[in-house]
Amino acid sequence: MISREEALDVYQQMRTIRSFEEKLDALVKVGRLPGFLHLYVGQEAVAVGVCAHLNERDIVNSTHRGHGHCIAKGVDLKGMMAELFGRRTGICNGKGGSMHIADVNLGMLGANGIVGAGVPLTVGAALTAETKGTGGVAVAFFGDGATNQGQFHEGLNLAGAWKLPAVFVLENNGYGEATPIEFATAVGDLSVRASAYGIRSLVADGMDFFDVFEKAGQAIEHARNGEGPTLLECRTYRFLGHFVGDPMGYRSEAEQDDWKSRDPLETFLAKALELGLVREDALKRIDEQVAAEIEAAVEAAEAAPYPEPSDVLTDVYVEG
Amino acid sequence: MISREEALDVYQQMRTIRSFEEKLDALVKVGRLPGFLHLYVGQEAVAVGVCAHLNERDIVNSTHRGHGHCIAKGVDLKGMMAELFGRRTGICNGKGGSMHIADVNLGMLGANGIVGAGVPLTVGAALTAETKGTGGVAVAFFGDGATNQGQFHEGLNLAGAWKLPAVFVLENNGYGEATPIEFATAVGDLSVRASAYGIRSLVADGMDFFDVFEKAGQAIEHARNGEGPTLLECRTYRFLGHFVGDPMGYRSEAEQDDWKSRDPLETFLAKALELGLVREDALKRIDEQVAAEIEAAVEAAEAAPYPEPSDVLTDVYVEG
Amino acid sequence: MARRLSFKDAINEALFIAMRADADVIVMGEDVAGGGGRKDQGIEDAWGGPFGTTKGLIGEFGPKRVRDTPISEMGFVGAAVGAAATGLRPVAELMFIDFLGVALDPLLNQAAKMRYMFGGKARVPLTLRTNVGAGNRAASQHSQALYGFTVAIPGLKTVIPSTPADAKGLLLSAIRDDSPVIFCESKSLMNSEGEVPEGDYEIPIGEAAVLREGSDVTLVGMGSTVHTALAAAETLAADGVHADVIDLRSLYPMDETTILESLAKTGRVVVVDEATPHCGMAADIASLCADKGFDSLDAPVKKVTAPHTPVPFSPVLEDAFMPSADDVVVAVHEQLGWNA
Amino acid sequence: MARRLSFKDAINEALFIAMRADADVIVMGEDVAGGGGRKDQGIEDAWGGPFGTTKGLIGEFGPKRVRDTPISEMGFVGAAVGAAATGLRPVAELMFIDFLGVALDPLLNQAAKMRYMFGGKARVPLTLRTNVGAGNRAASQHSQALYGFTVAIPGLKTVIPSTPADAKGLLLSAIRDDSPVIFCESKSLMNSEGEVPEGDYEIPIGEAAVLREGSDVTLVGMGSTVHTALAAAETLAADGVHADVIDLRSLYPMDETTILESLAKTGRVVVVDEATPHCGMAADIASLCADKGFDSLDAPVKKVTAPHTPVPFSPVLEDAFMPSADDVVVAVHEQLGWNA
Ligand SMILES: Cc1ncc(C[n+]2csc(CCOP(=O)(O)OP(=O)(O)O)c2C)c(N)n1
Ligand SMILES: Cc1ncc(C[n+]2csc(CCOP(=O)(O)OP(=O)(O)O)c2C)c(N)n1
Ligand SMILES: [Mg+2]
Ligand SMILES: [Mg+2]
Repeated sequence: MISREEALDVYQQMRTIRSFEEKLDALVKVGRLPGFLHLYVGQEAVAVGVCAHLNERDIVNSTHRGHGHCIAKGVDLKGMMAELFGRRTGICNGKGGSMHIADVNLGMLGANGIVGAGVPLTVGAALTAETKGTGGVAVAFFGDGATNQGQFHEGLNLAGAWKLPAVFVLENNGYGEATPIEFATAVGDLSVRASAYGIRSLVADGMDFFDVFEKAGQAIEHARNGEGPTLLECRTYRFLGHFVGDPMGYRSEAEQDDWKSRDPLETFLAKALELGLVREDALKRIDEQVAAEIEAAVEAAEAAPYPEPSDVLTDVYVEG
Repeated sequence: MISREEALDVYQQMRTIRSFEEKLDALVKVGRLPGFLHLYVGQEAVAVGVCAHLNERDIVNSTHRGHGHCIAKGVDLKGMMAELFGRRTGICNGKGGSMHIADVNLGMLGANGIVGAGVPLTVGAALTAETKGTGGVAVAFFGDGATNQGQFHEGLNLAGAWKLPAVFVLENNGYGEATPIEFATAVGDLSVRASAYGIRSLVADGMDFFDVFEKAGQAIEHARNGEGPTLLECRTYRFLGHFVGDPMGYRSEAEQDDWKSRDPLETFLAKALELGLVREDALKRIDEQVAAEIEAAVEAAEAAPYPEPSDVLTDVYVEG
Repeated sequence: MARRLSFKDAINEALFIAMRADADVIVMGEDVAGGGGRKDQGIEDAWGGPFGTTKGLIGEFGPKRVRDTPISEMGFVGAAVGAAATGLRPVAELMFIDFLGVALDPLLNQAAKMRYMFGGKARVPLTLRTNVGAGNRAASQHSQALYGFTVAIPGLKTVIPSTPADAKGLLLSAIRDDSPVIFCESKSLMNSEGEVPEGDYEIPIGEAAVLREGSDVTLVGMGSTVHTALAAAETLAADGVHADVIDLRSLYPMDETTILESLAKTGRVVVVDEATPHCGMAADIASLCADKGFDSLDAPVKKVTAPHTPVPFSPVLEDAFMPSADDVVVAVHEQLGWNA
Repeated sequence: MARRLSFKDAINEALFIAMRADADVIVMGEDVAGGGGRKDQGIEDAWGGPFGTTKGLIGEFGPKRVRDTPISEMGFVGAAVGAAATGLRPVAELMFIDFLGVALDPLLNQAAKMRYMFGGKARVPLTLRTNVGAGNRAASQHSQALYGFTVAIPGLKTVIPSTPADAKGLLLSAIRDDSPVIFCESKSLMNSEGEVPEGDYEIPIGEAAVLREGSDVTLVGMGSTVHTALAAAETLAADGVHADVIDLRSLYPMDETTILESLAKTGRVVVVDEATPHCGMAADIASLCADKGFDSLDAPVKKVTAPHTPVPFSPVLEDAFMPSADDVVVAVHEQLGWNA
């Protein structure tokens, strides 16, 4: 169980992700922001519940839907915002954008525009941890759609064969773009795929921070103790479209409403209040603080300089 | 159960594969034959047990170890031998060689030098069968090593999702080149991988024709009836090296002897004799006939013309 | 009769025509039907691919011929190859050409080589539609112009139209070709419009088009850079420099004759390609000119391409990354010695 | 002190040196230890890769630093990339370059682009060793020379030695380079021998070598075709035609200066490459000469390459497929007008 202090942190992170994403949604819709954005709203409990167990030695690989993982891993909000605005002050100097947002120094090895590609990278990070004895673990986040990729298969099998300190967090939100998971595979329960690699599996309610936190804790502890990798399936839902602008004709209102009634922020609040972990007034302060921080990040980003056109040529190779 | 006539056919095919491969082994060792050859000795019961259920509408995709599947699918022996000798009269006009031996007209869609690549091709052949309603099924043969390839994963999943008339025959001979399967995956029982795709699995004793025949029959019947794909694992062993010339230092004599005591030809004979399906004298005639046929094929191949150097340029694109 | 259609609608029309004409033509790819007909939820055809090119197909041809695939490029492209080799005529969609990273083997080692390896016995009438190029702020992994890879592979054909009319006619040719064809659709052209003839017609694979005539320099473009070349030609004309503008259309087989004839007339050639410079189409065409066109050359062969870098995200950087009409003009000026 | 060593033994020696010098260097690939140390069966190091290049490593460095992988190229190359980005210096082995078909994404979209996409913050000191080229009767899927693909990818470096001494020195440079390097080993050279210095030395990436000097024509080769070029130079010399023979060694970054200086002297260039002709190194070098070397050119730039076909199996066909010294001589004769 988490402490009161931790509970406030958790709430702040979930709120930050939510507000960050909603802000982006608005900015794109009025044409203030370029690029293809895949937003994380609805899945906050997963990123925060997993990353709460991680420290800077630990490595995270993310997906096209990566802002939430970055925030939960502690990536600087201003740097993220400036990146999305394509500014020189961006966390990737404006070269990466939403799908490649990263902060290697913090162990955030990048969002990734290639579905499934973060899985082998995570295996590699776990290999480093094991070979060098850093005590770190490596975590991959990926979607249900990604589990049909060869890279998922090869990566999980390799991690199992080598018993590496890795955790594979499957965020099953039921869809890959417009295609429902039932169209994409005949297996009903994706977590059974762990057994194909002789590794452990756990299933968590991805809308419930506490459940994710507990199961992720088990998986990460196993990894740290040298007991090998785990596939952790978190059942969740994305509240917004696949990307900003998605008309979403592929899923019914009823289905959406049903999931929205289990909003992870509200679910967290209800439980945390019940357990006496948080107080309403503290939350309110956080809400205000977060809103101000995001506003400030947008302002700073919009005021920041663009890269020079000649910067296109730098950072291709390591010099010297 | 098979008839007496069929039993003779089965014996003849298994004997042909065995003798064909042993002949090649000898030819390479004296330098009469070029190329890398992967021989099928020890696994004969699988190819023959599966292909006994197939007809010309049905499609087979094979591997680098493909001669046995070709013979069982009815590919012309002379054409195969001439191919291996690189002659113009070869079944692929000398362009394919051992790793690409094929006869599309017979539904033999090729050996394949890329481990795992035959699996999606098989899914495609099954898709044709289903879409055009040909009544055919498609069969992929592949090894234990291939099951760790992304193409295996993606192919099986797709066949499951689309419920296609396909059978995936896993020939588990315990090794991928020199690497034992226990090094390559943490899963003890490869057949459980079927459950990761929501498809059926069956396990057969790959040294026993009758067991393979029975299980393959079930799988193929399911496929023909529109009940979807099956993963059929046949536990077997290759008696010779990974390729001709392999020093085989990676496995013990004891292990080899153990498996050789379960030689699929002898196992078949013992049972068939016991069941009164075959008679010794008929078998002897077959042995002689096969030996003569293979000798004739070698002679014909060695006497056949090489392609013209200019043939290198033909058959890249479909003309006209 | 021609009407104005967008590039993506021209592609959509070609797919309808091809599927009506031949029951063996099927379409497969991620979200080509966008949920593939969830009739139970009253949803049939929600998406039609990210650019809407396959919209409406499932309604007419049903879920057996219009198949949403799992996100398994190697698997479904491989399946399309297997289907093509056994009697179907599949049109598979690789959402972005960048995903060749997870779809190469079925093209490189299977589709391209089957006919050859099998001594001419196989036919692989596969069409792979895919989206290429930069300009959409989609950054490094969704903006590449990797057709140089498919051109390099013997056994494949590669085409890239620059107008809606050519898109329609080339796609119909590609689908009916008995060899595997990679059909590239330039991101920046998807919403462009042009006159498109009605009905069924084919633009032959292997024929370039001369879009503008001039005697001073030959500009060779492909896909989006045809328009870059045309814009440059316009600017150059104002200074009295007249350009032949060639729209390559087919990258392989390439219409060497049209290029060499133009070069014989102009003595100068600039290749404009939005791909990066090494081992790509610009080098390929330049090397043709340096060999078979050598006697005609009055000036260095210039390549105007993207730089040897990944595609950056920031609009400022991406705009700098993409070859511009100005870059072409500068290259021609260099050939004329005007910059010296 | 130099001794004679085979090409493959020179590679083996470089691996020992690199692993002794730096504990972060690990080796991974299929059968690199051939069963990875089955001590229980008294088996440790049975194979060492199909060419024996990794033999003995597991004995000295143990199974944590010498890792047999499953047959999962995308997975273990991707893992090598992830390991490189987090503090190891992996040497991964892709048994044959043809398997890029199932290993491309980690190179194309990850290793090559990470540093750039992340604004210069990542380092990916990966070395990928792989076997290239024809001549072993291994047919279409095990004989390609696909380095044009990796050269085309910004963010990767690609090298290909032609002698055992260069193999050792270039491999040491590659392993110590902080960018990802593709290290190509020509099949037909693996058993060739040459003088190899003892100890630890590096051949810098990006520098070509001039192996023979002459003033009439420049022959550029890489890997196996360096020897083709040398043989052609020998034949040409007998007729009084003297060739500069350049061993490119690095395909990217390419030593443009050495090529252009030679061309300035000779006025003629023939590129010899065992890859197929389109969008490959031959085109790349020819296009360089047609641009920056244009003023020096006295004759068409000739490419001597394999034809635009898959690699055939039959020895007769494979021999016809591979570019020969005779083909080079013919090309030079054409440049000299001797065939007319
Ligand atoms: C290899 C690859 N194939 C296809 C795509 C296009 N694409 C981007 S996101 C996406 C859906 C991914 O679904 P899932 O893994 O469930 O993640 P989610 O979007 O639901 O978070 C697809 C198909 C891609 N980026 N990479
Ligand atoms: C994609 C790919 N990777 C590696 C190889 C090299 N190779 C050829 S056969 C083989 C072993 C295959 O093992 P398995 O699938 O078990 O088949 P078996 O040889 O045992 O019949 C390997 C690694 C290859 N041909 N293709
Ligand atoms: Mg999803
Ligand atoms: Mg095996």
